[in-house]
Amino acid sequence: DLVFPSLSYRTGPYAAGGIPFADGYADYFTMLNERDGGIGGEPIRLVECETGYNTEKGVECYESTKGEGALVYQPLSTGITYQLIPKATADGIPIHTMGYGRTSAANGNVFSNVFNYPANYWNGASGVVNYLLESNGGDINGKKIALVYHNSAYGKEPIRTLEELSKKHGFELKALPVDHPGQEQKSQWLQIRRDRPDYVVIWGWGVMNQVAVQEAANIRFPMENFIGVWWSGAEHDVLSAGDAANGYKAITFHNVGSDFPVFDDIKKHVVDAGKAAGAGDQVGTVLYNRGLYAAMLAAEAVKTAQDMHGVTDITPQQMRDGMEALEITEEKMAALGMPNFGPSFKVSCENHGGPGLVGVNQWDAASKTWSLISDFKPTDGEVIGALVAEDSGAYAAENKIEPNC
Amino acid sequence: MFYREAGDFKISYTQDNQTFPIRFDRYRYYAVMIFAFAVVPFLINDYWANAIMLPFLIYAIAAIGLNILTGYCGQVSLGTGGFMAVGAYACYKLMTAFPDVSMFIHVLLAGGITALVGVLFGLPSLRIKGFYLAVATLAAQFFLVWLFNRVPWFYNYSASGQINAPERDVFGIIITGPNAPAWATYLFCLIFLTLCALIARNLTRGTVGRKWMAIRDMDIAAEIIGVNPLKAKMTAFAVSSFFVGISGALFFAVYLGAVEVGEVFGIQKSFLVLFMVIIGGLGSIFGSFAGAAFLVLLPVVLKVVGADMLGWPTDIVAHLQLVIVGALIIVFLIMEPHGLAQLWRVAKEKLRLWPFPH
Amino acid sequence: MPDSLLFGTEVVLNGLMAGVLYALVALGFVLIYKASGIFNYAQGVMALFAAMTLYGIMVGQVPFAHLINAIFGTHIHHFGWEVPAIIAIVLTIAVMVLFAWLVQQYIFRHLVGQEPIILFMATIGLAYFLEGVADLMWGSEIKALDVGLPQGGSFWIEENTQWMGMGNENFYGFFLDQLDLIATVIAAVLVIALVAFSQYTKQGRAMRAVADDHQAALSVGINLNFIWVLVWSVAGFVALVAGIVWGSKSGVQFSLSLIALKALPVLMLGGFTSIPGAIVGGLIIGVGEKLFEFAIGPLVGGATENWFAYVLALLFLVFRPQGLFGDKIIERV
Amino acid sequence: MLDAANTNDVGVETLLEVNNIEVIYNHVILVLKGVSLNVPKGGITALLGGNGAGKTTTLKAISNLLHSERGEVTKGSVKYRGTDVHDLDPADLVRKGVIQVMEGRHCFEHLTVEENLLTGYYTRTSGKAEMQRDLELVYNYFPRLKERRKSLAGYTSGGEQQMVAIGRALMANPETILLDEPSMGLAPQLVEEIFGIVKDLNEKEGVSFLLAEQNTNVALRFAHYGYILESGRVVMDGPAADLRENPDVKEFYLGMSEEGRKSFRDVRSYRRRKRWLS
Amino acid sequence: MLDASEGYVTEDGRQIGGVVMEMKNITLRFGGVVAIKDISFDIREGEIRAIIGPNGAGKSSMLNVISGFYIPQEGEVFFHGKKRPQMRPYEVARQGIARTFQNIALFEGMSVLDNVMTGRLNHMKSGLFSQALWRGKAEQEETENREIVEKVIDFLEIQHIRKTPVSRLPYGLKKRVELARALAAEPKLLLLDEPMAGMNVEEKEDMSRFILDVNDEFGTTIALIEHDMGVVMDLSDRVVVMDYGKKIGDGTPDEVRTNQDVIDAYLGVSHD
Ligand SMILES: Nc1ncnc2c1ncn2[C@@H]1O[C@H](COP(=O)(O)OP(=O)(O)OP(=O)(O)O)[C@@H](O)[C@H]1O
Ligand SMILES: Nc1ncnc2c1ncn2[C@@H]1O[C@H](COP(=O)(O)OP(=O)(O)OP(=O)(O)O)[C@@H](O)[C@H]1O
Ligand SMILES: CC(C)C[C@H](N)C(=O)O
Ligand SMILES: [Mg+2]
Ligand SMILES: [Mg+2]
Repeated sequence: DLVFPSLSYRTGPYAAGGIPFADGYADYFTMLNERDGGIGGEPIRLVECETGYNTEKGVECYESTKGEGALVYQPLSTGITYQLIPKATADGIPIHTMGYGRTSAANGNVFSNVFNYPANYWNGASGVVNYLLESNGGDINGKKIALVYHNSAYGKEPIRTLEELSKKHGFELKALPVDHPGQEQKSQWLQIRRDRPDYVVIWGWGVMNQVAVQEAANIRFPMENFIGVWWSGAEHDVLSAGDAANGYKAITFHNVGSDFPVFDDIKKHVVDAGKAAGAGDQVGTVLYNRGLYAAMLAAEAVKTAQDMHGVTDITPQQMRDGMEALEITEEKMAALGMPNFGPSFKVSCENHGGPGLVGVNQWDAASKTWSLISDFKPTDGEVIGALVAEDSGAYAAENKIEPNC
Repeated sequence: MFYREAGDFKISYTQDNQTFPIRFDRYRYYAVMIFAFAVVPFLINDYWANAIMLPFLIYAIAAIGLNILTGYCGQVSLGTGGFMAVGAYACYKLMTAFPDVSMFIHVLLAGGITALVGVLFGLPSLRIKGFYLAVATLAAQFFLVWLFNRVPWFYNYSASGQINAPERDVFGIIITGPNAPAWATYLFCLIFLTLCALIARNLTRGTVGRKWMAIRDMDIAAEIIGVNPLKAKMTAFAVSSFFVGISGALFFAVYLGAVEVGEVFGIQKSFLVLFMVIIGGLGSIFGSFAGAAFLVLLPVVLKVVGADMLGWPTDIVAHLQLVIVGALIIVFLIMEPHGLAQLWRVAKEKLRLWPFPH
Repeated sequence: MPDSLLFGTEVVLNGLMAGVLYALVALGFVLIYKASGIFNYAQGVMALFAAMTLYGIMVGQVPFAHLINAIFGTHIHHFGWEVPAIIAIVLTIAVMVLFAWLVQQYIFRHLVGQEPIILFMATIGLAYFLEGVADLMWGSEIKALDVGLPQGGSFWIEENTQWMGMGNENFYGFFLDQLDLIATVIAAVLVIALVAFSQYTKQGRAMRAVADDHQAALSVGINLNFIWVLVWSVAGFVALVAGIVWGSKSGVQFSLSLIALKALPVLMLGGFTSIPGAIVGGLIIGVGEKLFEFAIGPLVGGATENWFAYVLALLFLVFRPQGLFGDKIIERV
Repeated sequence: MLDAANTNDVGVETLLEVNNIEVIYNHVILVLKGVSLNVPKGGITALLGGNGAGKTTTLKAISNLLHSERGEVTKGSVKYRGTDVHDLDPADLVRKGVIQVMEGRHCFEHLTVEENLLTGYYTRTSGKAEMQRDLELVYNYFPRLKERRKSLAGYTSGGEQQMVAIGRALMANPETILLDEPSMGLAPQLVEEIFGIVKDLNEKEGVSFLLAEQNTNVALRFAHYGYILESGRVVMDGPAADLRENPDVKEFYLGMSEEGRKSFRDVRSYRRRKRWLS
Repeated sequence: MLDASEGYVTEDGRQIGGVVMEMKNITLRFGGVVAIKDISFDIREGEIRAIIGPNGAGKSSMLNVISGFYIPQEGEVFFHGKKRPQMRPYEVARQGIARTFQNIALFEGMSVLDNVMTGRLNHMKSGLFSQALWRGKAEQEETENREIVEKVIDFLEIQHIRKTPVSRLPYGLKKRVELARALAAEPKLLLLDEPMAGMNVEEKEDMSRFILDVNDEFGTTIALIEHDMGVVMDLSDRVVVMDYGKKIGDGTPDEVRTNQDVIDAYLGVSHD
């Protein structure tokens, strides 16, 4: 069988985000099992392990599942990812950190077993800036942008890119850290109220998101000018602020809503059959879709690997090869019942990061829905490429890693 | 009956001062040591090492450290996480600055540096006592974490602020990094734990230990009969932090390999180690082992039983795990407020009297 | 007025408000500590549990639905009714009283006379337990709590203070959150009521006696069980208030239990045993940390609030080891 | 052993009846090995015995305070007015009229002297005026307390604390008082005074006493009946007057020999002497 | 006899030496409470000096002043003829002053043996490192001091409870352990605060014997607070009487016994 560990977190401070993602990830595989009998005839076994967003538990989960022939890890935590990169590499198991984790892992030359397609944090940062450029007719010189970020490895990721971009485009960047868990942000928002930046970008997770949206509403910061990273753009992040959150934006690398044929299958084979991973009430939410998307990409990589190696019960090593040769096309997605769900792209040995296309979502408080307001657009490869090369180069030097390709 | 000490005579005070004055205990101790050093390394695999033994060994070191401060010297500290972070970052800086020096030295030095920091943050204990001190040590906890997060020098200017343990060795055997064999990491930590336990035992049975306990039990009386409170408390902070620093260094370098300070060495860690000490038994070295084992193993066992064997949803298992751990803590306290160590002592006393009830 | 002064004033005002919010949590700690010498680590989780229960009752959630569904394969979630906020609050209070009784009956009754650290440990066990139960009972996803408290900056204050800027373009009037203002009123009422209770009533005196010496209290006929159920109920009520206020701000979810960490420096500064101390401590901490972040934060990279509160409290303690208003530490031989 | 009730020459009714109780601490330490005693209504009963004989333990077993010290009554029964009070709350026992003054004072350190006294009034419901009156009564007995009424009890001297502890019990207007070493640490004239108060209360108000004392001399002077405890067993009992005359009691507990009181200087040998049981 | 500056000879023929400790015009206040009011007295080498007085008279406070725990607002303390600068209590202890406490201050969490061993702290010098390794000096020192402590334990007849945690001991034994702890320090001056409270006559006799023997065998100077007049009159060489913080009498037991002020304030009736 095909073993997919799911290092999920359904408890702890970040459960609200962990639950829908884990549900989506699990439900897609359940659907494949129910509908197709697995992938290429090989049944799928999902091994869920609760991490509580805690690195030690993550290690325990990794160690206890890797022996079962785990094909790919998707830990949904930057901390655990950093943990697993060396271990999994040594064990020859691939890791997929979709839109999180170590950005410079996009360099497949150094990080042979780590993949972060289709987009990473630096794409995200650049995507935000591009969007602002676009809405300002290409000129944001002299504009003030405040970055409210989670004071952790995760939150610090975009800073360097944004700094580079601010040099390039002449905007003024002000970074405001918020400590875990982020319940108290009065100081940061008073400062924003004083400084009156033109835009506020938020890089948050967990309760920090709700509080930020609420505080922004409190100081009546115009929501149109408030943009979150893709981890700050789920329904629960904005719901508690009510109408005041209307117009808040967040970037994304995949589509939203449940308007895709695949959801009919999910409903039929999973939810209605009583096999949903969670309560079944998350279907179609932003993070559910992201989990679903991650599962779909994994399943496609399995198919690729099966084709490459001519076996159905693939090994982690073969899975890695499959991921490296993964190609997602419009036709493929349409065939899966997910037309235009995400960008089409192709992974290569050098580039584990995918195309880095970034779209923008906007929240409509009246209908309580997110909708895509800007298509998936390319990001500043020049700046990002240089940064990736620099950071991965340092890692390679420190750990004496030979080029992989 | 089952547990004998009759016929076990001591003819000198030196003998009476032994760590295990009772022969039966002594043999059991030798057996455990032989098993741990000579048998386990051949059996151990990645899972046992990384998921169970390493955390157990390392937490046991931290628990011994905190037990010295809290259990023996009576100074409740919630800064353990912060001090572990000092050990980890000191070790990291040393490892990257002197790649050719043995890991053994690095870890010891990391402990030493932590001891200095510990003394610094221990100073307020001269005036502040009890729970006030406990809360005051949180200042150290939060400040240290903030500092390591804030000052890029500590994490060698890496983009994310994470630190990663590069590959290092002891006498050519790789100890850190992903290629370290399970048995080597296990033995490395075991050696440190053994050393720490021996030192702790020696200190606590001698003058230093008695000074600590005197301060703990009644600080005013202690001062009046001649204990210099400043010195006693500061040595406790130093020794305790030394151990905690070692555990932090091992935690980072050998166990996790990569660390994000706020997440790994946050306040939760301080609480966790404190729980270990209290559940195990304040003022007992054996208790530190028991507490660490209990809190490392219990969640794993519950997870294995609930999720793997019974196949319940992981979230329900995780919640039940909280419920059960919480309930067990309470039940233990009601049964025996002085921890597993005391439970063990009472059991021994009962065995000694067996089959008579008193 | 110059910018810095205006903004400084605004920071101070908001610091005061933040302080009140911390004090709301700290009050619960003080009550229990005062009455039993127990440092109740579970206070934060109690706030979470109370808020979750309130929400669950309001929307008619079936308790333990997830667990029931998992065991019996059913699909129940809601009763299908909604309960008005006021009634839900009353019901939640009843739940908290029941909780207090259970805690007394099954835990602290058996731990009478133990050392403080042991009692502290028991509350830690309780915190774990309650957290697990809360999640099992109501689920761990975020819940948007709305009991009808207004939110957002107060326009009125903003408009009526704009003149203070004296034409200063950058000044828009003082910002004060309505929710915070309401919290201030609630906190003031609570503090006055609680001070009166503990200082001037027979039960209050008994409560303080219990804190000093369990055995002696028993020996003069004070019913420890009753006293403890009483204070835990009141502390549960205080937790509910804190849960409502904080939950309205950030939704009801796990992190709510971490607000306890914000209350600790307040406690330490005000004194573990003083109800007015909780308020004064809260105000000092609130203003202190906000001002520090405002003035010094930018120079050192920000996010100083967490540790600064503790360092500030520590500095106070060095001069007054029992906090500002705490009971004297009696040193005699 | 003798049946104490029969030899009782004071009371008619037996208030408190302790029947062959056994107490174990920490599940393993057996301290009382079958103690029986009776406290008659209106009598002063003394419980005598050396250090560690188990006097305090007996009193705590009666007032149900053992629980918090991890002690347990494993055998026997305690009856008050004929009903079993074995698993009553200490508070309920106080309501029934039995109050204990604990060994080692146990004042509420952070309460003032006056507040300490008022806690004694906790179980009573007869209103403010009576409370004030009783308070005055206690201050009459212990004028020193009146001077220090506003001080925190934690700061008062050892003897003052002892007065607080006794005064506090008096405030409960009890029917029976279990007094554990009331004379400890008190100045001689105060010892006399306290026993005077005991006698007073006993005679005027009819309060019964069970009195654990080391100061055998005084105790036997005021008590009606006495029990002598050694290593957790009652080794001798009888009317106080008889005990006072018993030569063994005289020698070991009153420090008198044929020639009258010996000087403490002249006690040459301090080897343990004869014991009834050990 | 008393004012001979070179000491005096007691009735039973012991030679008492010069002044060891002299308190000069001590005044101690706690807020409004004056615990000690302008008191002066001295303690001579080798004598047993009693301090008596009603409850709350300030006796314990006086001992606390001697041990450096209370710092008097006024007055001076002379030790061996030299004025004592302000000192922390542990420094006072190092000068050879040991004591017991009125409300037993044993270290409840430790065994009797360990408690008594703490009495020898000031005689043990080995460093942290040597102790950590338990080699050389530390071990040897531990054994040497253990021998001395065992002597004290034998002397006070508490061998059988050597390893018992003190929290389990009855009151009277605790008092004896406390005395053992003080004796283990081999003090020059021993301060005893109500060592016989809560004991019956037999036990008091034992305790008296211990005190006398300590005084005899080691020549230890003893200051003693006690409420049992029999004990005080029999044991002590000289007695200070305090009342409401003031000194109302000072002299031999016989002098004090007949002092009318003392009878009024304290004794009530004249004791014999
Ligand atoms: N909490 C306890 N745990 C274990 N043993 C105890 C405990 N309390 C008392 N004991 C033991 O019980 C025995 C009787 O003690 P108890 O205090 O009743 O004696 P007592 O007659 O009151 O003596 P004293 O006159 O010294 O107060 C003693 O040997 C003591 O060691
Ligand atoms: N630290 C303190 N703070 C305030 N008052 C104190 C303090 N220490 C002692 N006192 C007061 O000083 C007075 C003398 O106390 P002290 O303990 O010296 O009396 P004592 O003579 O030893 O009495 P006793 O025989 O009852 O032990 C008492 O009134 C006491 O309340
Ligand atoms: C993985 C994501 C959900 C973001 C998360 N905060 C992290 O650790 O990176
Ligand atoms: Mg007793
Ligand atoms: Mg005194």
